[in-house]
Amino acid sequence: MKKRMDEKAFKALLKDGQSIMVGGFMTCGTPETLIDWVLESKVRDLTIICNDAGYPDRGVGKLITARRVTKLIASHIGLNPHAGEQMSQGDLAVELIPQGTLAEQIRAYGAGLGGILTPTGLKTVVEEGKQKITIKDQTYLLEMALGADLALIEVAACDALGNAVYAKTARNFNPVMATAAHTVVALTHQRVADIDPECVVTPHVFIDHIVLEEV
Amino acid sequence: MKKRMDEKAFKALLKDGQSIMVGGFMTCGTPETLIDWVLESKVRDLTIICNDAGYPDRGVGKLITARRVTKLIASHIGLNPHAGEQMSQGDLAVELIPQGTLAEQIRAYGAGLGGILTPTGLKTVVEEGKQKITIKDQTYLLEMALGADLALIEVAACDALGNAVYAKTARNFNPVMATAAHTVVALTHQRVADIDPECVVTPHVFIDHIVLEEV
Amino acid sequence: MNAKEIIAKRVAKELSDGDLVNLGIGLPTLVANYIDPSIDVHLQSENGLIGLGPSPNPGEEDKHLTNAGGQFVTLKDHGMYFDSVTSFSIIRGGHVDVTVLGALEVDEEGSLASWIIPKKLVPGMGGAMDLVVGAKKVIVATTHTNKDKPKIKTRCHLPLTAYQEVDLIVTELAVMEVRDDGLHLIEYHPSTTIEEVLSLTEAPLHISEAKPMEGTNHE
Amino acid sequence: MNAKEIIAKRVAKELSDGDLVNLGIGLPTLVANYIDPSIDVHLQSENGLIGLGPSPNPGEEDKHLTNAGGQFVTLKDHGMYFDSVTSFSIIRGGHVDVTVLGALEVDEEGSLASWIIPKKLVPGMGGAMDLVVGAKKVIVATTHTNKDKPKIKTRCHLPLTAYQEVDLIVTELAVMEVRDDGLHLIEYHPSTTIEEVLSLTEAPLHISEAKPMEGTNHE
Repeated sequence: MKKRMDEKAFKALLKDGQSIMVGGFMTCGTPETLIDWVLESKVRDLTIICNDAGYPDRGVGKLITARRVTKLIASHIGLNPHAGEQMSQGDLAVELIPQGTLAEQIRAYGAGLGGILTPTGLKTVVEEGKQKITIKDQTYLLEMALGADLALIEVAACDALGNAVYAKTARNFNPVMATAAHTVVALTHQRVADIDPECVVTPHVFIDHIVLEEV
Repeated sequence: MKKRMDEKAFKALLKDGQSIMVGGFMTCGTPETLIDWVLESKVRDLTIICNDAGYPDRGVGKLITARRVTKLIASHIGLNPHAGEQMSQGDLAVELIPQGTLAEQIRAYGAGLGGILTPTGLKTVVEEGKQKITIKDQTYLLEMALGADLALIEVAACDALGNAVYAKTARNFNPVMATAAHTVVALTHQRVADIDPECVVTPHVFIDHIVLEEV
Repeated sequence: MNAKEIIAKRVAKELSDGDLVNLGIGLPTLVANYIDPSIDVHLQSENGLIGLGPSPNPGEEDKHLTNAGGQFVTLKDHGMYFDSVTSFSIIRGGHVDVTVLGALEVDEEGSLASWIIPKKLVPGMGGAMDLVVGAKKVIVATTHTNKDKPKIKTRCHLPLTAYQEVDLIVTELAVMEVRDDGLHLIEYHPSTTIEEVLSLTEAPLHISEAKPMEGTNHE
Repeated sequence: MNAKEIIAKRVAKELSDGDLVNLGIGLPTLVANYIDPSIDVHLQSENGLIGLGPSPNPGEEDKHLTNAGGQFVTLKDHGMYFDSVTSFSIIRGGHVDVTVLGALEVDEEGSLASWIIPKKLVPGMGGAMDLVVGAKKVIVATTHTNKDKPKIKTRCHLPLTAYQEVDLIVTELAVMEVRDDGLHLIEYHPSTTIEEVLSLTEAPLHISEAKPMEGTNHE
């Protein structure tokens, strides 16, 4: 497995001020070990892009609790009171984005698109500051592509090249984030010999490094 | 199989002037039997949306040869000389679209987006008449969502509800077209009891009718 | 039958055979308990599945199988998993027949506020904005009042989840349709009166079609 | 070694271990025959696969397994299938390291014309526009001239496939890099001379780095 990476090499990827996408939905499908390594590395001023703020002691919530995050882009922060507190205190900039728009913005980046036109958020605070485009009497918001320096994803299994499959609803944002960052690190719990070529969810070309943590 | 449809019911869906998306790539993955039924039905003035014009006697090419098509939206027509001839004679309006843009336009419709911003086609004839949008010094073409009245797709197998999988490169445009038409008819060559829930490519909710043609 | 049960049972009657339905977190989740067993309703959970089954037995929870509220769930036969992009393509693309969700406020134009109380509660919109914009039918399932204050307003005051997208409002007291000319009271619970419903509703209601709600009284 | 073989073999030297590569229809397809067997190069076919293998043995063709030229192919171990949307997300999203394609004309600014001769040949652009815009490195593999007329122009006259996207031009006579100041002749075939290359090229060429092409002479 040429792409296999150890803890030391992973930590060498990290830098203050990086933007990091993290897979998972309320921490289901979040690569906890990679988050722990980010914590241990002491990097700070991070921009985190994740569906939600996790819990205070789980998922990206751990990074927020430890005050390593200065900006959070997410669809929901309700399960982590630290996120709301730090936002109120002005210590954490939070950009709340509708979940479907967040998924499309990340997808757009990974697919080489500049952005997409969505009806979601029209006539709400979400439209503030955004360009509107009307096509055949329907108005849309122009939402721009969103990429990151690093994507940390969790997969259920990888083959030797890094083709990946996911476990049930732990899939969520992981596949799209694997397309949209300069460097993509996958935490896998299993290495398998082969994956049915009809069932590969993330082709190996999207994954740069693999951390193997067998359970 | 509640969604099972026979030839007669299929033909009753057809109307003059309809827009029909047809899956397949150079006829690999094209539902030939459904094309044959369209031919037999005598409908005309069709708008066909397909990756290519097929061959004179295969795929959507059969409809072009029979002069049932007044507009063709495709990325390539080189394998069907009838398409070029009818275009030159003014009998067939051909809109040539870059293959990736065509895929994204259809996807946008199925995903409820108004359109997407792509760099493909900039400073070529493709940009003519289209809105350009510049984001952070990069200019994009605004390409609009593209749907159809009917989508005719070919799948390898369906379960009782219509969950579908495809065969190898016969997948191509079939899954995205299944999302983007008012009525979606799948020609399947096999009915299976179960599909692994991790490997379903087209969830049953996209497929309205199933024509079973066992081989 | 308590208020939540009345609402859930009444909402369930709106679902038809073959519908793809998204049930929001909280009260809307209860609707699943009242779906007519003779019809096939496919429940979507926006974190990535269609075919939501009942809660797992204790000890049989799978940490990789949750709903959008983070609760452990199961998958029915012919269910399937997909990623967030596909999930919201299904939602935004108009492939969800019915979405049921709660409200902080809903108004006579069908606008909904459900995701933020500025400076008090800022959880975020999650998938609600996409669901309300994308679903073919939007049902708000909510208690009629909040601490005796009407939740059904002439105009929402809180920041909107979506503008003019709600089709039906179901409370423990009333069923109201949103039409071009405003809210129509089509059913009221037998334990209340039209007058009481009117007094507990800020928005004006058309009452000419009002009938007693069936099948939700002390069963 | 004929012209096509010289070109294919020289292009193959541009590929590195781990690269994802798309080879266009026709001449570029031959590049696969010359890839260094000690490296792993992953070939994509834009109709929906990565891991393109050799042609199938006669009688073993699978009608559901073709390349973007409609020819029967095979899939290597660890290859996989995907749909057209994913295929072009990979392409447009910058995940293809090298794309190799033919040309009707290519110019000193790196603009390419390859898809249409108005009123004569209108096949359509297929996936070429996305490939040329999206790939990290664009290599044009073409004969140096067409019926003795230069294909490497100061400016393309035919409708463009893409504007200023080509990085390298490989012909049977020369290898030229596209740089900000124009075309640089970096290699010429031992069977020709710099003077001959200049005479068969409409665009001006910088020649200070020109060296004989290695490993393509009568092997």
